[in-house]
Amino acid sequence: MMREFLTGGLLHGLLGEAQSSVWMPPEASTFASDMDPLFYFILYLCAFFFVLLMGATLWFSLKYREKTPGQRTSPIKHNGRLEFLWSAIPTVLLVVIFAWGQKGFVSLATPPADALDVRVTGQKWNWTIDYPGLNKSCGPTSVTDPVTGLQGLQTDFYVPAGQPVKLTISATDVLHSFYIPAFRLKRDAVPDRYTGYWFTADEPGVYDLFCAEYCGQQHSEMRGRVHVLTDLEWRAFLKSSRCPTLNPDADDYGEKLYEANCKTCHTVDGSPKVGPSFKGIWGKTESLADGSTVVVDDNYVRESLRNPNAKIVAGFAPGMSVFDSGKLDDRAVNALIDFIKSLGEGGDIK
Amino acid sequence: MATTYIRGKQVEPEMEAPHHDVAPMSLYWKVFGALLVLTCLTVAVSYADLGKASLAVAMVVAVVKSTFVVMYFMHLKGDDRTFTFIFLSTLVFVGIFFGLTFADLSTRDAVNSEWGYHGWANEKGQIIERTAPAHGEGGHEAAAGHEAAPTEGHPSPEAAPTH
Amino acid sequence: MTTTTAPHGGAAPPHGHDHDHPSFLAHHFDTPAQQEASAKMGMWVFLATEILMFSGLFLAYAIARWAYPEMVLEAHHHLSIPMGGVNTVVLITSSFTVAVGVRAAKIDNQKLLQWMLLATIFLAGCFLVVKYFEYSAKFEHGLLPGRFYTADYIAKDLTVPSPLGGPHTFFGIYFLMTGLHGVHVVLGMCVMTWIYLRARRGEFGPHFFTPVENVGLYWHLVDLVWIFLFPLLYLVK
Amino acid sequence: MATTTVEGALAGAAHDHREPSYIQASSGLKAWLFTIDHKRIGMMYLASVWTFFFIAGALALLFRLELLTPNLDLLLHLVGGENAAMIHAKALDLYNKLFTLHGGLMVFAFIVPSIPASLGNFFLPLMLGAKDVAFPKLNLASYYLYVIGASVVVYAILGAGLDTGWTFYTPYSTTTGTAVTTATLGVFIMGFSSILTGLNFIVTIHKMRAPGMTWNRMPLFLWAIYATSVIQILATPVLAITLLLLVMERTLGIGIFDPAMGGDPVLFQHFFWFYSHPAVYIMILPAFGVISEIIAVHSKKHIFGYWAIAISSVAIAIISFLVWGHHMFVSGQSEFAAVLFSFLTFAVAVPTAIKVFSWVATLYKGSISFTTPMLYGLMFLFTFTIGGLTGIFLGALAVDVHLHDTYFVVAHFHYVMMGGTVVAFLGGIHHWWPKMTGRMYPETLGKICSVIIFIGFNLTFFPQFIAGTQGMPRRYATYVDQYTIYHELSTVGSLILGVGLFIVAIYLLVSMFKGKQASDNPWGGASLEWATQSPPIEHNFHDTPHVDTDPYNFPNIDRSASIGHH
Repeated sequence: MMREFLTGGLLHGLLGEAQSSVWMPPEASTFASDMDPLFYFILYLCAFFFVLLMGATLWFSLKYREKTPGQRTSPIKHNGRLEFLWSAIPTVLLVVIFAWGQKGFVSLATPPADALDVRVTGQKWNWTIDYPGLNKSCGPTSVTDPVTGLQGLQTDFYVPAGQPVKLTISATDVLHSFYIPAFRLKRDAVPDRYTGYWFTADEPGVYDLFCAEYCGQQHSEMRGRVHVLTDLEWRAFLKSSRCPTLNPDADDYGEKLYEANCKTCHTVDGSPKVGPSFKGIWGKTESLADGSTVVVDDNYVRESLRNPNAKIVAGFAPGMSVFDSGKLDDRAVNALIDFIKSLGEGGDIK
Repeated sequence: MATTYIRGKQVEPEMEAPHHDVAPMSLYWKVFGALLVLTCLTVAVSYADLGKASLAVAMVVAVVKSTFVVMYFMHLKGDDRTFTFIFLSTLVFVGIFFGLTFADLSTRDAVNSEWGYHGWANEKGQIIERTAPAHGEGGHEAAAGHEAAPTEGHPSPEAAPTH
Repeated sequence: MTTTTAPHGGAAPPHGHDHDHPSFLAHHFDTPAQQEASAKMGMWVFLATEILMFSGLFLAYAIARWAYPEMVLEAHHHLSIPMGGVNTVVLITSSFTVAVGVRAAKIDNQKLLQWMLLATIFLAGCFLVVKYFEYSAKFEHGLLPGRFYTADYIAKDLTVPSPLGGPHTFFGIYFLMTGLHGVHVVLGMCVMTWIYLRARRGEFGPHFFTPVENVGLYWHLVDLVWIFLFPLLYLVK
Repeated sequence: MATTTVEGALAGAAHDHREPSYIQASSGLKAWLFTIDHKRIGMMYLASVWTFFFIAGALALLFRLELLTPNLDLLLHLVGGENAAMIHAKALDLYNKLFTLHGGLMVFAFIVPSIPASLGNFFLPLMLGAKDVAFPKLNLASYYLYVIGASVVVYAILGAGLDTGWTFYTPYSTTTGTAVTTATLGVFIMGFSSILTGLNFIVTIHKMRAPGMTWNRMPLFLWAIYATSVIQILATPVLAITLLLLVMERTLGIGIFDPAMGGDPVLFQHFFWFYSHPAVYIMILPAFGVISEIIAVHSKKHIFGYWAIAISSVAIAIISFLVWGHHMFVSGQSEFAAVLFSFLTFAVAVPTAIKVFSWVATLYKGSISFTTPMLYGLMFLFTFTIGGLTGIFLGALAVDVHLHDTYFVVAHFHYVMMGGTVVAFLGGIHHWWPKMTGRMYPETLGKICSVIIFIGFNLTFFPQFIAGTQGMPRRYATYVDQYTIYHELSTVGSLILGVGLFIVAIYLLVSMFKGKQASDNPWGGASLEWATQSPPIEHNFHDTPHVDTDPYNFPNIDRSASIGHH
């Protein structure tokens, strides 16, 4: 009871519940239920001081407004005691807020031993989530984006309720940030480096997943859904065929690679998007931005993956991310080339 | 030059022409000689294989040389104290810049070695096995010989597992 | 114009306020001493900004050394210590000559002042010539910064960025530091030539030598940066 | 010529023979463009700074209108393209360029030079009792550096466009095809203008004070400008080297920030924020100075806690260099550094709190006249306090994990920047308008506009706090429709705010020519600038005033019941 009261919980309980939906999204993780009391504690503290200060300003303004010109005013210059009080009290309160804030933050970095290991990789404009132990990999699936009405890519992230999950986040090209408002958690995805946090989702449901670090053109559409599953649903998910891992031997390996990496910028129906369409591109002589031409063959595709800005097709802007051998090994590149070949030859179809 | 008095208190003493004490030529020669000697010293020391200490020695010599230049050639010695204050406070801010940046860089592995890992991917994109820096020295002195070298903890000795 | 009051205010100042206005005193300053003190303080504040700018590069060097100690130690063998040493001596001598020049201005020895300024400009020129040879040696061996790093016996080929933490980082920082320092040497030479021309017209003397002193201060700072740059890049093992 | 004491000058200035003011001293475009008179340079800065404010402000209105609906409905029509996907992609690019232009221009071209360069340039020598700044030619050079730098940035953004945000984070800024190099060159040049202005002010304050004006007889506006100049001197060079490294990274690929070449993007954030956090104090400290002047003069009462306010300005200037890490709590920085920066961030909050409490205490037992500047002063107390208090949420580590890079941050810095600096700038302009132009602004219209701006401002940015806590991320062109209500309120508010600011600009311009004649000291101010003609003569004072009281000794302070001692 005491702890509840001390952490503003009682206050939060009395007032908070009523407007928890006004300020905060639903609390869906243990970290959220730790963090919200601190948020409300700061909120009520600031509201109290703000009302005090604005009340004083309003009252002084009205009481001491200039009634007669040349009206005498008090010669008070300073008051040592008052000035000490209004320096010491804020300092003490701020130190309390600091101590409470850092406790929750540091605990994020020490996951329990039995946490489910999940690897998150952000690349230009979608997330890929791998479950190393469970042979599952939830890549971006194409879906009609409810906001823009266009074909977009969204990732579905499945998480068991009540079980700690350890996220190890990285990126392949630029900075992204894996942000789930309902869990109150976010951490930047930094290329060639691992960052991360752990959480326990305790409210089954479907929540939003955003990218919170500006990453270019479709930063605002790098969205996803987080599905917190009950035990029953989680076991069903493990057995289901959803989120298959990319199986290099399968014949549609090339197509799966295309969907995971190329689909956001290159279409297969002939219409150019951020980059040229792959339909009928194989063997076609493309005119480049610098006037020269190149025949689309193995070497051109391989070079465009390893060093994208080398030969850019006329009319398209540079900015494609680098797919070095770490992201797409030679086998993956060959599968991708086979897939492009299968989209029609000879460049006869515009 | 008349001096300005307000109610008997002299205001802005430096308002009247400061007398320029011209240092003897011999002082300049001595400082010049000292600088040359120190340069030869630091080059000679670099050939002796001191390993880790070579940085510290080089920095000490550089600081001594720069104090000579600043005190005598730039006349900071006999000059208005505000210039010395400006010079030293700049070095303090350079120290802050170094210290707090290294506070982050050198403690990345402190809490969780895998996430804090300052892993550098190699050509094939895997995080290469990165041994802790051989002699774990942190940043060196700032541009012009500031005294407090920022001290940082050693990054965790064991290397992170490769993936 | 100057307004000075007798010790107890009130009384008329001892002499008219429009005493002969020395040619070099700007209209908004009250006394030459105030003008000199202001100019010198302005110069010292400017030196503070220079120190802070170079500190950014020294931090980049420190971080490269901290992250890749082997790379820095191995890569800096390609820098020729003799050339660096000669440059250090050249800069220290030029510092000496400009200091003597300032002293000459104070004791109204116009001849010595002009010779010293010329000597400093000449030594700065030598510094740049030595640096030209150093740079051309680097260009030949392909020890260039970043993606232009083609020194074949270290990196394989250009398409794949040279191995992580490869020497390209060290040479990137080397060229940045010495390059920015070189730019400051050139700027120093230009300003000193302008001061030399004014000295030939006899503008400077014991009562007015602030421009010479400020150019001297700037030049000493350029020398200071090199005093730190030389051991860090060339010598330290 | 006997020296006139301050009281003498106050009483005598109004009626003796009127020398031609600095405006009438010489006319013609050449006389203005090549002037070295700090007052003219201040006015030219005021004109250029406000032009950039309205350019960047108009663009903010454009994408505020765009954000009215979750999808890119407005921008889709402005952009051509073959098919829906291509049009959508181009519209997203345009949105990114718009918010980068808004951020870049506002930060570098408007708010950093706003108060110090215009009001600071104009009033620093006047308040010091000096004839001009220490290096007038350098002052003109810094104005031209500012104009050249700003036009290079505008050229870069209007030409190839810039879509990295004003923060230029790598590796995006080193891989994108847009005009990053040109824009950084522009900002690099503007940085020099900032350094030179700071240098000029520091030397002027140290060396050119009127006889008798010791440090505790200096107006608090000058203390704030002094603290700002110290930050400008110590922080801007690091921005110069950061931009140089960024350009070298883009062109030569030296690999300090590029992870594939062995660099670390978080390192760029350290370099960048070492300048940019002190830069936000460059933006707010002059506003504190203006507010100290306005509240003291318009409540005709000695400022409460002179030394507390003066020293807290310098304290903020120093501590502001220790706290930059709070921009990077979730960026992959080490936990140790995050905790260290969070603690230091709370240290910088205390001096700001002391200032706000001292201003409110100044109102106590004063004689408050609700002129337009005073309305802006009181509005500042309201909006800046909200801005300051919301900073505490972002300083607490656990809360920042949720709120970082959301609209909560957008609302926080708009409450501090616009609610703080722009409101104080408007207050300062109205407060000193009679002295600058010799004419009065229309009082009633001024009051009405300040209320419109107050309502418009709060309606625009308060809903964004709630959007932020609900999880709406920053820099989003399209958003999920649960945030629509907040964006609708915010867009309506931004239109009201736009109208209010536009009317202010119009009536100020008109009042420069048609406003009624202003007396030399309309508000009964006691600092030196009120002791000379309005508009002031070319070399400021007939004869150098000497000072023997502090600048807040208003005539109607009741000294008989002297409770407070000196």
